[in-house]
Amino acid sequence: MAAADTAVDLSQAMRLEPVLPGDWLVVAPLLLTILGGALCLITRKNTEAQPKVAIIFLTLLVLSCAGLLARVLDKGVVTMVAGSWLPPFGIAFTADALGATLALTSSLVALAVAVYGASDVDRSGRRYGFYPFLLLLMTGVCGAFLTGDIFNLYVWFEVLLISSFGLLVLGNERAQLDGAVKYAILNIIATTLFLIATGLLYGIVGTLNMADIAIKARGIGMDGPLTTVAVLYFLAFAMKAAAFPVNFWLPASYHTPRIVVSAVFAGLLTKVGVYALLRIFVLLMPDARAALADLIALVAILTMLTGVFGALAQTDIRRLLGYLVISGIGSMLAGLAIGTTPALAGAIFYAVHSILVMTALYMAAGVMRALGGSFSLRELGGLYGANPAFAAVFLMLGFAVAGLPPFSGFWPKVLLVDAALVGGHGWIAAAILITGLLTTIAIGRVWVFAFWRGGAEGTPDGYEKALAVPDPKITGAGIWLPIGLLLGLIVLLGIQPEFMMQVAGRGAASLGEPLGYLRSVFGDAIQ
Amino acid sequence: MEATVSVLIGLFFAVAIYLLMSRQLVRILLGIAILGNAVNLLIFTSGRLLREVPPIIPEALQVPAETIANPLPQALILTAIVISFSFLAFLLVLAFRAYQELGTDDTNEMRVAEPTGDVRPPQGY
Amino acid sequence: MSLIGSEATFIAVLAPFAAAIVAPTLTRLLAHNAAWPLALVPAAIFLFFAGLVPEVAGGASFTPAVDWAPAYGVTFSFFVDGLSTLFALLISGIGTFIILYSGGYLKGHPQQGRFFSFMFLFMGAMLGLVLGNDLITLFIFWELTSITSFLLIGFDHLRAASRRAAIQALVVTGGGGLSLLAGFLVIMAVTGEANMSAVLASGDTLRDSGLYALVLALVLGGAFTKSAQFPFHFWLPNAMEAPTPVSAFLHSATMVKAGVYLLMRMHPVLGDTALWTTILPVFGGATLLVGTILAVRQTDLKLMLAYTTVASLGLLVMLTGTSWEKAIEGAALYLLAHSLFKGALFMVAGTIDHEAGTRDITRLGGLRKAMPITFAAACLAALSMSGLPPFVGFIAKEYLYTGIWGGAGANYALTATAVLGNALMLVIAAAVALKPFLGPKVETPKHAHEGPVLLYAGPVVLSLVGLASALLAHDTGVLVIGPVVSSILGVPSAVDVHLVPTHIGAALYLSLGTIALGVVLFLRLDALRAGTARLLTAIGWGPDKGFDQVIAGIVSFSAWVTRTVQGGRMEVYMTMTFLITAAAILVPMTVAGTWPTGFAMPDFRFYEWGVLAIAAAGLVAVLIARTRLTAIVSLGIQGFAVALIFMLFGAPDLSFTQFMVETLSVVILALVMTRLNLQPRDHRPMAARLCHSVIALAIGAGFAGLLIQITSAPFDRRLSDFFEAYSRTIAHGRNIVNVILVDFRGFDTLGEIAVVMVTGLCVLALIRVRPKRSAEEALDLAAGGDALRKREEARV
Amino acid sequence: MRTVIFRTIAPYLAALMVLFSVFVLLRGHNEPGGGFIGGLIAASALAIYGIACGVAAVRRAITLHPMSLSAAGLLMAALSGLVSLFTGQPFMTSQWWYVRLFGVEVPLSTPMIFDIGVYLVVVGSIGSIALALEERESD
Repeated sequence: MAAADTAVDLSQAMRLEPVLPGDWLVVAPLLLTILGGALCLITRKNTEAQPKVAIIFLTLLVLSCAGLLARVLDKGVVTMVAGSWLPPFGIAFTADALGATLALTSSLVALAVAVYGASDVDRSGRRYGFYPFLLLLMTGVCGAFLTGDIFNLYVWFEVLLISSFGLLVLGNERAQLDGAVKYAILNIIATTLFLIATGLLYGIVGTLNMADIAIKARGIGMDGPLTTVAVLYFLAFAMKAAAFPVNFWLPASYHTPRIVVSAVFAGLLTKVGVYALLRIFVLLMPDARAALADLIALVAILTMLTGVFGALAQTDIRRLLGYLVISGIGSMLAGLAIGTTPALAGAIFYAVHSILVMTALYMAAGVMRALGGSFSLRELGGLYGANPAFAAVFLMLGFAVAGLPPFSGFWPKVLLVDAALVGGHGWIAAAILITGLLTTIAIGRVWVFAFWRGGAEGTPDGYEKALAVPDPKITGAGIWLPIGLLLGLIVLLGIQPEFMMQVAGRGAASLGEPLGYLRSVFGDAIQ
Repeated sequence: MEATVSVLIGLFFAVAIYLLMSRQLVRILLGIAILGNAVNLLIFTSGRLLREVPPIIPEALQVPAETIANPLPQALILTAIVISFSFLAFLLVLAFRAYQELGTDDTNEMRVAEPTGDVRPPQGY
Repeated sequence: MSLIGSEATFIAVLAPFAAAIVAPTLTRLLAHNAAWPLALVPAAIFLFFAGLVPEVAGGASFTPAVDWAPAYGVTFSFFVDGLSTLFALLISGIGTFIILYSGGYLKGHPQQGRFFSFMFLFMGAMLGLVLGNDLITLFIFWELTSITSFLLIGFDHLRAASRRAAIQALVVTGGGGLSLLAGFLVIMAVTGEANMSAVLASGDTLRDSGLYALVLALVLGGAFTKSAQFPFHFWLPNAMEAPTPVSAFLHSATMVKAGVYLLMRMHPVLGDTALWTTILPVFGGATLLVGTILAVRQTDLKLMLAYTTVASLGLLVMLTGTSWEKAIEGAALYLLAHSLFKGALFMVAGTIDHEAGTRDITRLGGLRKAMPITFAAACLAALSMSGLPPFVGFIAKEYLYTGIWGGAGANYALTATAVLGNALMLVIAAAVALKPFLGPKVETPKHAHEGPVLLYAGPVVLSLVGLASALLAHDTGVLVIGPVVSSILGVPSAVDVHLVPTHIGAALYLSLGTIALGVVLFLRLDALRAGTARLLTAIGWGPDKGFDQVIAGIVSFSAWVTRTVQGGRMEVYMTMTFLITAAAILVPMTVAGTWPTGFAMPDFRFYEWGVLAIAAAGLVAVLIARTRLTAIVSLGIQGFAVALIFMLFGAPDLSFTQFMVETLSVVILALVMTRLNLQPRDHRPMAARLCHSVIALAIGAGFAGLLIQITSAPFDRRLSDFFEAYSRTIAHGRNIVNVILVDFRGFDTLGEIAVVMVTGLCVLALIRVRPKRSAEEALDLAAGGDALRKREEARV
Repeated sequence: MRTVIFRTIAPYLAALMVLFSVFVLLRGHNEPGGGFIGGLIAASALAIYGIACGVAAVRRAITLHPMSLSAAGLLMAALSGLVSLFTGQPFMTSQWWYVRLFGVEVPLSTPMIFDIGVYLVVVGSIGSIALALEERESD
């Protein structure tokens, strides 16, 4: 039994150099969320303690992601191989600037959502798993951003998906169940396509490690079945990212759960799909990206436009915001279609912006409902008079999502339009700008109907309806703190974009010129 | 060998997808169940087939003596089976609850989240 | 950043933003008197820029800069030269009096503090716009002016007209802004420069570039919308819904001139081409005529002034568009004159409205006794507007006529346009300045009397400055106009301005002709108004109406698109998804030519064939099952067949698990499906079935073909070889699959058990949580439940 | 279903199945078996017991809520990977200890703890699902 007596050269199989404690930051996000999630589940009947446990773990998560990003910026790509097994045999967790940035942004959003949820989620919601779902959702999200193994990516996608199911059905309202059916089935099809593509890819290249695939796929080139596999990946992730024309699940479901759930969904879920597209098509299969560039551009433009048209067509704010999520996905895909480093940096910056702003907007929609008693643009009105400070917050968020300065949405838009023009993609630039204008109109309409107008539809001109005094819960710090945190970041990114630009640039560079990534996984011997 | 199984897998996919395009939740769920099997077989075949030699090292040896079935796809499928089983269980209960609450299992009649004719945006200022 | 010298520009630009922050608090403390301390801010800024005038007049320019986003090459930088200094002086100078005026005009308004804030935000944005050197910085301030003007126009937000005007301004100027952004980015790409000062030094690079036409179109898109050129002029009169201080500041003196500023600024690198000298005069001239004609039609004081503002902007664009030196001198003078008289007249109109309660010219008259100071200011400003001596408006007119008539050859069309436009402007000026004050006293809604000093300070000072700058014509020319013209032309040029025409020439005759025509038309104003009214009624449509139609159209189109792509029917979603999936597999396979060519008959043993046959039979049985039980059993059969396949090909663990999972699936299915009914027949119509079958078979065939293709290629077993070599030697396990699961790839398993755990919780959440139902919903459900029971009974 | 014979046999059958599941779990590292399969067998045992004797009886028998069991399993699996933090090795690097129990050398290892975690998660979750569904059946 004792196998140690047979002489085996361990160095052929395992990475033996001692691991620095700092390297643990790569897996810390997962461990923290799994441990936190399990603890929350064990204590789920103590509904008072749950938010506290979750907020503590999510704060630790934010800190560890921040530490990870600092380390990546300082030392370059960081890798930890699970079980010490040499890549590509074991599972490598590899954090580059892209993954670390998105993980940090997501964890900030999750923390904001947890705080918001402490005021918003009722006892039954807590007891039946709001916080465990949220924490495990973050396991999935962080795992997806940080893993360096494509099958492992699939697993984290599933963790994220099942947790989102839990959040989506929490409450069991009729609309929720209806939305959940469509959401669940279509998303399962998407992840199944992902799994199929991964199985086939394994059949072709015989490996699952991303860095290894990147090397092998460059060797094979876009030939034979690999093209089909690439298209399958594109379809699967486009579905996850809610790109047109496979975005059916998003408008069917995002407006149905409680608002704090919509907020976290809008911030995180689709971006994981975008992240996977960036990872697969720039790092792993750049030839496939080049071959599919026109298709991606078309999808990007149509996604932007159908998204914003959808937003203009809505009466319910939550559904309107859902369509804005879709429209934003189009902008990120535009960066992928252009494919140059500045364009990818624009897409990454946009992803960070979109995570922050969409979550904040859904939270704001929750406040609108609390103040005005409805989500419908026909029934809302008078919010400007009722709470000018909140009106200002909403307007800033609205301008941010429309890409107006000086908010976070402006810079990625400039980067993307610039990259499109320089790269000779005039149509993409035009689509981004037109989408910006249409988004401005959509937000302007919300502002006019819900805020400036005196009351619900049919309120006489010049007359202001007195609104009912809102539930004291929504005026508490538990609501304003998370919104304030996100708004602060949005304004900060708008006024001081330098840090984010550098980080996004680093992320884009590590995708496009993967030497640092490969060396981090396989050691300095590569090339 | 792989080719014949591939054709069977094609049949699995075709049946699963035909069922998935149905309006009835029950048929959709049956489709999901079959789809899971189809994918598992696809991964299995993708790692190449080999008859009857399980990837277990005999007691007496340190490494397998003969060529054995590819263990990695098996491990991946084990993971995938459990995941797809979990999802199927969830979907079954979801379908059941949806049926309870919405009173139908016809997806065309499930129009609570997206009611018919709801796209009437307000005009004016 | 030092406190003196050009570096202090930063402070000057940021000061209004600081003032915006303190304004609400200050207003809470001092009420409307907060205007006095607040006005010190723009006054100080004015003095700062006034201090720079001598140096700038000497030909100096400053480009203070700090890094902003060096990763993208963006600096926060300003460009102080003749042109930007004049604009900065106008903004801060007029701004000072506007702030005072706002104090009086909105006295007692509950949101006066907020109003001050918005005004200061706008002021800062406008200063940044005219001073911005870095193109991105400039653009940001450009958009900020759109945003702040949106807030200001909609200030009176309970009225639909205000809201509409605000949206209109945001959409038109915001849309133009996006065009400008694209233009700037192309300019940066072509010239490789990020700063306006550097772009201006790039000579003919832009003009010679193949992208010149694109750049020009994009920049004009920004300038024309901001400066309300025909056919984008409609938003400006509608913006008069804003409180009068806003109209006086934004929509006459400053913001609307941003477009003109941009054209003048970029003239050295974009101007003087065939395109430029064609497009600008045509649009400018058209705007001049449309603006004046529409102005005549109006009876509302503010609207009359608003339309003449449109006209004046047209005139400025027309003059800039000629690229003739003399005409540009005229433009510079007219720019100064217009800002002064139009600001003053708007404030006068506001004062009348404020004090008399109406600004309808037909309901006003005889106010000269009640409001003597306002009357005097109105007269002075109107004289300047009419182009009469000794006002700066007169000098401007002299120069512009000289420019057009005597430029590179007489241009009759432009001259005629200018004369007619100016004559009509004289008519409006006379109407605005004389009608309300002269004639018999008319009863007004409020008892009119002179306003407080806060209200008349602005008109008085501005109109006096209009007079003074004409009387000190030489200094005006040396200190202000010369540097501005140098900036516009891009070469140093001295302008000798004098009040008294140096020679009797065409310009003087044209001036006299304009005045004569104007007087004649003024005397027939009522007939003229009726005439234009008839004309416009006959046309019956304008861009303003068009805007509503466009917005409504966009919304309706959006609704149509959304209905089409997101119809709410799951069946359609699924069919579309799989249609796309089929295309995603088949198209690349066909294009890459990777369909397998041959098919070798395998050497299967009979029991292997048997297992495959069972699987196929199970599948078909599921497909045609008519009852729940058959369906569940058939599902089980295909599942067990899969387990057998795993067993046959050396995967006992998998087989074992598949058996367990399949059994449990069937059990859960049975537990759950007893309540779900399986329709005995496939409900789909034949066409749908056919279509779905084709899609399903296509995908099936695609995957099969792909798999055959892939498995026929050699395989890299590197990973498995590694696992086989080290499974026992290092990881101490003989079952390689299990070692992979718990050690080599344990991370997958960790994720997987997380899925399993969450599933358990999800199911609990689904089953245990009971929704709070509204009475209506409960009723609906009860009815649905009844229907359901009836259906069940009928089947039995 | 609840015949007297079934109700009498079920507890024994369930106990036997749980025992068998533990056996399958423990031998998994060397022979076909492991945490998943073991967990599934044990969950089936709970389900059978529940069908025969009622859900309440099962809940009493396992004292802990099955979801807590599941969470504990996940916690255990994750923590087993953390052991290597103290040896300066990467996450999930296996650690082996050979303990002499009654004269027999018993190998203990972190992969084994991990596998037990897997087992607990599967038992807890699948068991919880089955029990929850059975409860619905009975009301």
